Amino acid sequence: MIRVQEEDFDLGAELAKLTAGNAKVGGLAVFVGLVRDMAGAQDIGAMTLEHYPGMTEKMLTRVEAEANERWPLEASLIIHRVGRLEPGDQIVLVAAASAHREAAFEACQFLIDWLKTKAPFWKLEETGDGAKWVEARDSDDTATERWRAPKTGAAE
Amino acid sequence: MIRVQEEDFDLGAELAKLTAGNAKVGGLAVFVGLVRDMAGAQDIGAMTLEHYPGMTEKMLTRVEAEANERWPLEASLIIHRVGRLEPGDQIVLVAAASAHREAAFEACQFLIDWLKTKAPFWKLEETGDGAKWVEARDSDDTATERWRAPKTGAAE
Amino acid sequence: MKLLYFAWLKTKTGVAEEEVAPPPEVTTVAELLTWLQSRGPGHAEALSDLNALKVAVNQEYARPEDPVGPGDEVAFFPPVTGG
Amino acid sequence: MKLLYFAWLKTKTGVAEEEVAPPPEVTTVAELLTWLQSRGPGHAEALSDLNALKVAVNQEYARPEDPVGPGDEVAFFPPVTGG
Repeated sequence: MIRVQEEDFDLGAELAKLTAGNAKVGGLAVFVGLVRDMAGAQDIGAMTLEHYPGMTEKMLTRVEAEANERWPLEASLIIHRVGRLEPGDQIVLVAAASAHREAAFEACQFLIDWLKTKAPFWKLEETGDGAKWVEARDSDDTATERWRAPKTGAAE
Repeated sequence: MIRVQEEDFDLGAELAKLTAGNAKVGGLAVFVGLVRDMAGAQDIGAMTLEHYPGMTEKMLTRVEAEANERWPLEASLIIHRVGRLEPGDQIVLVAAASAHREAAFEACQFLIDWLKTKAPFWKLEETGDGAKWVEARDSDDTATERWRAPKTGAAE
Repeated sequence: MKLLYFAWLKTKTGVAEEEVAPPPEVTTVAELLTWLQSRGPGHAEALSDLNALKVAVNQEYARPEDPVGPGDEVAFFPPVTGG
Repeated sequence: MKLLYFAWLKTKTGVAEEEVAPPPEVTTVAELLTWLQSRGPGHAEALSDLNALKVAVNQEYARPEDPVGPGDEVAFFPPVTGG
């Protein structure tokens, strides 16, 4: 399941729902992204997440389907928040459940790597010098490269 | 922090405590191991986890310290249950929080790979044919091998 | 044709969304970009650095040689930074 | 010397814990294993397959050539299966 929302999410409740009643799940891998109070060298107060409504949901749905094709998942979840967020706030939740931990971990990393480089979200940070758009990290592109397979449409 | 306990743990509460008040955390990677109702080809009803009291705590403490030396972690947590568990029950929680997701993921995988091959826990499964000790998986040893570094004592 | 601008492309062009009717010889993303750069200094500056620019046609990532037509939704944005 | 047995080693030897006083020529893990195998058929069977056996001396993993002495706690168990 994928969700794009302004509201915060209840991490424990979301994860409990994901595996509830499915005893085929042996491993659940989870990543939570949070707003840090340091971006590069400058303290930031808060940030605003902008996105491309429509394209975001379409791409998240597609990458989740791709993860489910690549790995034998019992459940998966992507929640990404938009709007104004403060340091310590949760930004994103990615989770993958499978019979074995290797598939769960790999799918979870695939989803977050992909999301960091392809999903149309942009961070506007409030710094001491005013608002500033965050620049993309090269290391994120590198992280996504390793998942590239000839067959995949979602990774393009 | 490490804990070995019979009681279940509240996943959401444990994770919330782990990052509460620390806005240096940008990423939290989590693995939860659960009792599957299928082990190999046989349905299992439940299992009992035995461990080596004393050695378990000593080794978990050491591997957590090792993870904190290898990666710049803001927080880490290992909870492992012992005693009788039923399908769907949580067995283990491993979590690592860091400024960046790469360190969080790597530390989390290091901890669970290590724990699966070195921490003195043994699973006794209740199958249709009676109780049976689970055999170790070769793939777990392979997973641990990749973390081996000349300097490490914890990996020995 | 509906155009959308996100993040600093919106700031630089001064618009979030606009309806345009490019001449018929504009048939690709690359030609659309060239034509848009002539619409004013904001557009020229925002759309000049092709390395820092991503384009989506009908909500799919597009390359310079990909086709665009009158009914399309075309979005311009910088490399993404979510997650 | 305190000996501990876990998982199926406990089932096969029939003991979880025992105090033993090996002769003074028993100074290594390998020698202790050989001596223990002579203590009865349960011990012989449990301790025969060295590939399936892990040994810890004073709660640290030990190799066959590692020393053991009178005050030590020595544990025998199969490859671990937690997590």
